[in-house]
Amino acid sequence: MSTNEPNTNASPPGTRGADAMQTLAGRLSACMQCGTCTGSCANSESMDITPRHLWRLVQLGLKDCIFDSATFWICSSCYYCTLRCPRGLPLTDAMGELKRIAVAEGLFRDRTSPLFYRTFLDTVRRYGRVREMEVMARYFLALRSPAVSAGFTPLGIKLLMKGKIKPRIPGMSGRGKLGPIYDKVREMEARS
Amino acid sequence: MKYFYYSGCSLEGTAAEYDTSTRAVLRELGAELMEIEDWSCCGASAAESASYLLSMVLPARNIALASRTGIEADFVVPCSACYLNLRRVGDHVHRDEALAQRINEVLSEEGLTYQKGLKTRHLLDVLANDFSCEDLDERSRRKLSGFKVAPYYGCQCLRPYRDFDDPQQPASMDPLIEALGAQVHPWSAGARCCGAGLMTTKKNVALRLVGDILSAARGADCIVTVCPMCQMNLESFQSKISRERGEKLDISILYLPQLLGLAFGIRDRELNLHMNLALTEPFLHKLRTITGC
Amino acid sequence: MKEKIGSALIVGAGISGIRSALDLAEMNYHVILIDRAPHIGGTLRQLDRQFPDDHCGMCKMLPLVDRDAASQYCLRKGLFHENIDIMLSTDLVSLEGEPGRFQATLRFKPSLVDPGRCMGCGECARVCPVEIPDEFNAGLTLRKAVYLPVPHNIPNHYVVDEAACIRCGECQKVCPTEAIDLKLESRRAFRILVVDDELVVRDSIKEWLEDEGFSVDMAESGVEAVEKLGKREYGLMLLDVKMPGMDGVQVLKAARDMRPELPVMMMTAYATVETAVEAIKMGARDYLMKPFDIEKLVSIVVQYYQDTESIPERRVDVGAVILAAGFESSDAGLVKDTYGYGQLPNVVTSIEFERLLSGTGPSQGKLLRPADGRPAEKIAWLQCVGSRNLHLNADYCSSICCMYSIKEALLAKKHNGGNVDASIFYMDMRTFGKDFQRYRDRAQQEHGVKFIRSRVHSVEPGASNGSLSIVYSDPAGTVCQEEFDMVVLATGQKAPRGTSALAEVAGVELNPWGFCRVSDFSLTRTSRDGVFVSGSFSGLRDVSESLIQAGSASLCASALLHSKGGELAEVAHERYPVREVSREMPLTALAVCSCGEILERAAGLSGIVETLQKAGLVSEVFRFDRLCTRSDWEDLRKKTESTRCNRVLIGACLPYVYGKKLKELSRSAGLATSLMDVVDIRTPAFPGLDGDKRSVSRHILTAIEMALARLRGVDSLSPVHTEVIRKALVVGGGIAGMTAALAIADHGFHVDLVERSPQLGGNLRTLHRTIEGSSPRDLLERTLSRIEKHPLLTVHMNARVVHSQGRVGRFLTTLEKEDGRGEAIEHGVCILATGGKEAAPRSYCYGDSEAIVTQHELEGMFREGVLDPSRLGIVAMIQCVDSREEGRNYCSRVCCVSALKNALYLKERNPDTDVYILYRDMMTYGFLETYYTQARRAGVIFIRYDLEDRPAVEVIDGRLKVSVLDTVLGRQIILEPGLLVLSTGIVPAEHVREAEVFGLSINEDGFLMEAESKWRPVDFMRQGVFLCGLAHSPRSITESIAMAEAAAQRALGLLCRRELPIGSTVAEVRQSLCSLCERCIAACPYGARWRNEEEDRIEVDQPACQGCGSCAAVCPNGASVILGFRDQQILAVIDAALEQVGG
Amino acid sequence: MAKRAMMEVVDQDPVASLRILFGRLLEDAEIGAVLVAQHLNKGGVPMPALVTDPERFEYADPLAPAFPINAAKIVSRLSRRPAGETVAAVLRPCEIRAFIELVKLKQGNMHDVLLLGIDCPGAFGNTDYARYVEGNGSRSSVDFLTAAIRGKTSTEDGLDISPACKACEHPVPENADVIIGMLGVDVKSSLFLYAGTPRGEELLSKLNFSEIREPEDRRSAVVELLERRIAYRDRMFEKTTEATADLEKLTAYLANCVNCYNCRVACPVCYCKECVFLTDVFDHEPAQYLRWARRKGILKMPSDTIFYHLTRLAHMSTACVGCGQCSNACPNNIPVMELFRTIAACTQRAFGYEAGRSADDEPPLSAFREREFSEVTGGKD
Repeated sequence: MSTNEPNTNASPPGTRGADAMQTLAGRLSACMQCGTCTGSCANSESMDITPRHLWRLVQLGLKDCIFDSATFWICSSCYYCTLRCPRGLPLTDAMGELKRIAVAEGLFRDRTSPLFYRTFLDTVRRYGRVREMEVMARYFLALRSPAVSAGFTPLGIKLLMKGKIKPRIPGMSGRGKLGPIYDKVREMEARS
Repeated sequence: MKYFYYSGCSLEGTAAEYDTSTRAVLRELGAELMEIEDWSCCGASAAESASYLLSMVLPARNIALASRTGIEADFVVPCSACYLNLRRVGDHVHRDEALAQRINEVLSEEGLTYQKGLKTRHLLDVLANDFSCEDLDERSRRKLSGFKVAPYYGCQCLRPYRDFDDPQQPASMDPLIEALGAQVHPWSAGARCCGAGLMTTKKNVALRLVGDILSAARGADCIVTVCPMCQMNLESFQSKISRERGEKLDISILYLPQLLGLAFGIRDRELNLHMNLALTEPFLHKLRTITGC
Repeated sequence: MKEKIGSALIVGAGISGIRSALDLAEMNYHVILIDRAPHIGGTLRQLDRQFPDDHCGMCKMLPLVDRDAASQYCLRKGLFHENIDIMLSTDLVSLEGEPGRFQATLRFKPSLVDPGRCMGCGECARVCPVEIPDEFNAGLTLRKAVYLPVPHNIPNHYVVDEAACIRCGECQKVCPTEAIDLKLESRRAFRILVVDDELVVRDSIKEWLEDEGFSVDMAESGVEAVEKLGKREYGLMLLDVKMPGMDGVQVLKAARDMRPELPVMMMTAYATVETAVEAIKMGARDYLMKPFDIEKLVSIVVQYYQDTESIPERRVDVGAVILAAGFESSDAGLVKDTYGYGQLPNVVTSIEFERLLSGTGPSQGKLLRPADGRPAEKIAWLQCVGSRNLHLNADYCSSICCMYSIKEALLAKKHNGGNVDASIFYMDMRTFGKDFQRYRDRAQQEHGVKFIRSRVHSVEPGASNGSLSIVYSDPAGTVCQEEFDMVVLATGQKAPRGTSALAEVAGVELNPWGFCRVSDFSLTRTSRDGVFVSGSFSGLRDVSESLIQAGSASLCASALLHSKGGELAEVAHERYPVREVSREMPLTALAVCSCGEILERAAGLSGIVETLQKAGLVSEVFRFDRLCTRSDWEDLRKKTESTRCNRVLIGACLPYVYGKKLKELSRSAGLATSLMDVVDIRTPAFPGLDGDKRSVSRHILTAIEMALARLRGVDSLSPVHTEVIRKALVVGGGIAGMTAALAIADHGFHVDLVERSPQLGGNLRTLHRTIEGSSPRDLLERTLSRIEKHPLLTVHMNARVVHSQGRVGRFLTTLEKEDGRGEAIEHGVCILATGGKEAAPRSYCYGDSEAIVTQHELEGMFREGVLDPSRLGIVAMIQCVDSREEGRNYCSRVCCVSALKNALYLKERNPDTDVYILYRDMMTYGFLETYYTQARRAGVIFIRYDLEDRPAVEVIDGRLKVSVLDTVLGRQIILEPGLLVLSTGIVPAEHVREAEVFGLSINEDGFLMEAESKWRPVDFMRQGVFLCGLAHSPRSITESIAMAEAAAQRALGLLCRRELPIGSTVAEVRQSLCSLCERCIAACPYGARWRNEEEDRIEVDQPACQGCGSCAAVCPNGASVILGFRDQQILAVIDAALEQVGG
Repeated sequence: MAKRAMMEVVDQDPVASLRILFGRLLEDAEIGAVLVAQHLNKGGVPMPALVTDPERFEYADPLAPAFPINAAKIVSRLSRRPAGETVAAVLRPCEIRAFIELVKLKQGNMHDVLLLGIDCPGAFGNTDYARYVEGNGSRSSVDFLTAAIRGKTSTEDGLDISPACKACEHPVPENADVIIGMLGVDVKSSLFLYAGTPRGEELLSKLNFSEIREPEDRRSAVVELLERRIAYRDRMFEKTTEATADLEKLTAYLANCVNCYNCRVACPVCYCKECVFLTDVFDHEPAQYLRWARRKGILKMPSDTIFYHLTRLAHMSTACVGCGQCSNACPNNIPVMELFRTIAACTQRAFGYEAGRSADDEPPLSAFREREFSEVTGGKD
């Protein structure tokens, strides 16, 4: 199948090998585009394409269009669509799946979200637990966007004053303790 | 009653008052909390975007730690995001046998084994179902009469798992609030989304959601929450939103155990109300007339 | 009484049950019709109008032959038939034995009001202090605790709602006939044990239940409960799941050991529901969720109390059973959280909306918002509420909601000065029935109903007071917000409560959605031999489909009864001797019932009787205290045996009750029934009508005088009967024709089966397999071999009907054989099954490439094995080719299923084949929806197109290119399929000739036109001629078979008689007055009149005449006369109404 | 083929010219017979006569202001069964309209009849016509005609056309096969003939008329006449409605009725073979009369008068063409026509029906409609 935009690298489901996109399309194949997800979505107004549109793209395997969009990054995991989908499809999980594929394949235009997640996980790897202050600092540093971090400055100050941000290292015994686990996961995923 | 207590990272940091008040209230109610030695982050929403397996292994590690003790007790989790992550492991493993093996292959690095069996429960579930209203009534040293409380549930303690309440019209907090002598604010925003992590990554999207919730709460004395993320989102940007919307939307935001603690007469050393970012003067005034100080 | 050969039990008295009952009763089988509700009519009792004519018309189901055997009034009000025993508030509790010889046990739930005594005066309701929502008006109005379940029923008895009743005893005190007994003692004797560790819970339950008159004991722990169970008898235990120490489950286990018969009800919080469900598996009856809804708790407890009361059981022997238990509207409460049902008063269900539109509804038919009584001017319908929803185990379509929503929208548009704005939110508009598509188009184009393709997820309060706000995403993806005055939820079907219990009792299997499972190629055969299903119990369907299925069920039941009884029940029409009185002076005997002392006191009945005697209007008087008692009735019977009078008038209450009794009286007195009548003299003396004695007395006198005047003028001549030629002609040898022919022949009547082509089988020959996986070829072979062997079947191949004359019961039809030879066939009935075929495509380059085929051709390729699914690559299918647009503006109903079937087959053979289905609305009605889901799951890709942007097909160098606009994405998609399959739909056969020969009409699409689309789907206006199969409209094999069975059933209703009885109310022509203007011919709705050219006179086909009186109304010459309604007689009645002897 | 034609008038005498035309019908147009009003005794009332001899039109006078009988019934009698030949009937518009009603009731047939309609300026009642002719033997049909088509129907001695004609809004026989037009035409020099149907067109061609345009003044003459008549009619409706507003008034209105049933006999659309009022239905028991009398203390005899008129209204008002023969036939001058027309206007409006308009309209009640009279049913159908 092709669209009238010939540059698409999409191929019809069922002809490719074990591909994450294809698995996802399979999980969503029962979708009948009723639009309940879009109607339920608290954030659909902020999305460039609606969830219904997104699932249609997934069904048709139009990967470019999917990852051109920021829609799945705007999902706040409220699970309303999952709850209300008359077909009982795991839509919120599918949003997560798309995030994962985007990160894995580097398919994102706006790097704020992936960056934040990566920063977060690095902290976890290092300390086992999250140090919010460090996550934020590293995240804003990585973002290199003073405008965004400035938006959070008043909050940071407020939190400091309330004694909520402490320089204390989270209490897991042994730094980098989760390293082996991370490595093992990576190793296993590379295997499959 | 004994529970494994998984506080999660937030309660060690920005949500310390949630942690202390939870511990105090459960203690008052006669529950015993067991710490999980060496617990680690559940992965939050970040792990999912990196690796599915990692998003399963991180919470599973904590369950494995608890089951190593050989004690059979439920997990009680105050943070909704942590609750969902922990809860999900059991569900996914239930549906996919191979997953358990893969998880254990990873966990064997630490000599840990994940086993099915331990039940993960949200703090609200425990408060609403393991104790009767009579228990609460008995422990209340003062009635919060005259307070109109808007119960805010957020998303992930209700959805997608319908463990203890209706996922769209939740009501489990109502009897608790009423048992304290307070009144429930009638609204339909209790299960709406606060924007969660988008507050960091897509701030404008989240601010709109929070604004709608605050607006729906008008007429209430305070909103109570059961999730650090919700609490933070609701309390942190009130003046900004009020400015943008051109209406006064500031309102006190408390954690549910803090509210319980106020009725139980728990000392502020444990309630840590001073750590809350949004407590309005009228609220505090009303509170003083009840506590008499 | 006639001897009844064979008897059938029908469970459920909705329209399907009624249809089956009437079918069997017309064949003179004895029918027991039961319903658990205290009324008949099922859902239709609440519905005033049905699509497509937006009218009722249920009465059109009443028998057309032997009309006098049944009631002749509105069927929504009640039904009487001499062969049907109706038992209400009755359940089937066991069914034992073999097909043809079942023993059924029926349990009657007694009402606290004795229906034998209640006259419906309403005094009880007047004094009752309780007011609760009325189910009849779907809760939109209030009723008392003692009430009429259906306000318009005839006869109508009050019942007590035991759950609502507060046992104040007021009604019992005022009842004039002592019909009410509240049985307070037996309630007190019902002891309930409440077990809960929380004092508040125990106390409040105790308080509620004691208020209800029950005795309550409490236990605060499991241990205490067990202790108490050991000491005392209990009727019910309410048991908390979660208690410290011995928990609910443990108590339950102990109780099961100690008192296995004790019903136990679990009480649980949301969190322990799973445990409660476990408890049910261990023997608990049900569970209640905390916090309690008092009303629900009480009503459940009352239910248990009623169950354990000593309930009269009746064992009946029946040959066959038909389950017609109906459906239940999907609980809108399930979706209350999103649609606000129950919280927002202006959100109503479709049934509630029907009540709002009804003249007998809460606002007398004005369309007002329930919340504030303001006119509803902007209304939204939300489709698929409770249907097509996997969350609710509802992977099915409820089949009728699309159509009823359009109907409701159209009805609404007639209200509020025509200012109603109607929007229907839908996913697929399923207009798959005959003429449905045009109905929809008219709604859209002529009446401006808006159709919005979007599934709404929630309804919220709107900006202005009472308004509702809907947020939806339109097909282009824009999220829209719109405000409405009212939202109607098109709630779908759900298996009715107690289905699984009924299925267990009846021994039938259910399908995965809880409805009755049916066998292959049948809509009515269940998994148990001799037990059939009809109506929505096997899935929701509209009226006409339900009636077709009901006909099929009664045919199957009758075939079984016939095979077991040896011979078909034969109507030896009652020919008891009656006195010839036409030459006698009319002398009337009057029997009056004084209802104890009441009529004497209220109206001075003896004075009235004296007046009448003095005026010489009555010759003899019989007085009774209570004619409703057996002894008084026997007395009357004896008296009439010896009277010299030749007319009998009975003055009593409830005249409708006397239908059957009058027949009895007629036989014993030797007087024709038409010479007897019953007049209601009781109602004028009802309390609360505030009449003084004088005016009550005048009312009664007038009523009697009018009845006397009518009786005096009655024609006492008995009408002529027509002899029936007991043979059938079936035209068309497809599956419908063959099925109908076999069904009739199996009942012992000769059948001539005429087929135009050289072989039988029709479309069955070209089909590969059904979507369910059965083989049409096997069916064909089975059927052919039965036809070959059947001694009563004559098959005429290569033959056509060319001429027919005669009328119902006696036809003479000429066949033309292949060689031009003619053959005349005599027959009493005729069934047309002339069929249809796949339409030849006219578009999408059909014929330009071998790779473009029709669905039928594709099936042919499968059958021949010439297609290799593993090498196909891409297959595209286009639905609605040349159809559902003018030219052929109807849905062919089978094409979507064919496409799914073939797509699934391709996917099954090679999952790597890419299958695209280009569709407009997927018409997968009923349980076919699940195949749609399956196809989606299997990876078939569905692309919806609009008529404005239909797919384009090109053949370029032998290669196919299909481009189509994806409406969700808003962009063109280009496919290069190896095979393009066109779903072209069905066109009727060339049957203009047959229609002409039998004087039938053809609709604009060429299908034969039935008598009435809703209520008489297999009849023609021409009596004695029936239709089935594709000749009527497109349908599946199974549906064609069911329809053929229904048509055969109707035909057998005539064939089973030696002669056709004529109703006592029938038209006649006074030839001396007739000017031959033929206005009566045009006016007769039954085609029962014609001009006899040879003798130049107008004739009445009396067996076909239904006595409606249209001819008499239209005839200015007074030449058309309805027997029983002659001018003189009516004038005399009017005179009697206006003047009074001595008055 | 000619649709419109002008016929020269000889000697300024349109009647004489028409006689010539009728003769030509028999000779040139394959017409078997002509039905036309003729003076049978000289100076008397012209009566319909069936003429087959072209020489025997000498007393034919279809333009005389006399209307002793509505010939629709006669045409129906001529056409109930095929006669083998075509009859041309020269009729007034109300006669044609009545005939069309009878055709719908299968009492006649259009196939074998050719309808020649004449523009109708109105006619006197029977007694007035006698006075008109007797009063001055020299007054001819042509004199009346020339005055009447200019709008003057009354004479100096106080005679005027009948109320039915004054209230008639169908002076032009639009549904005839051939219309003989006089309105807006100088009848002393020519008559305007035009075809209303293809058969009429065929006839005009056979007679070798050539096509012309419609006379200029015709349209305005028709409109003007209609305005006058409709105004009269509406006043009449108003007056009659008031005079029959309740049962008491109606009783007074019909008080002079002697149950002679002449109105029914004269009525062109009353087609019953035997009237129900002559049957045993109204053959009451003597005691019955006494019971009725006792109820009100007084009973008009013969009884059933109101019932009779109401029955006729019920049966025939939807077919009433307003020809006025009922009033013409009444020995006691009861304004029967006024009553019938007033009621007919209501009943015909109720069914959206106009009696005599077209043979293709279905008569009320013979077509069953599910939705009608919503004002009666309260909108609930």
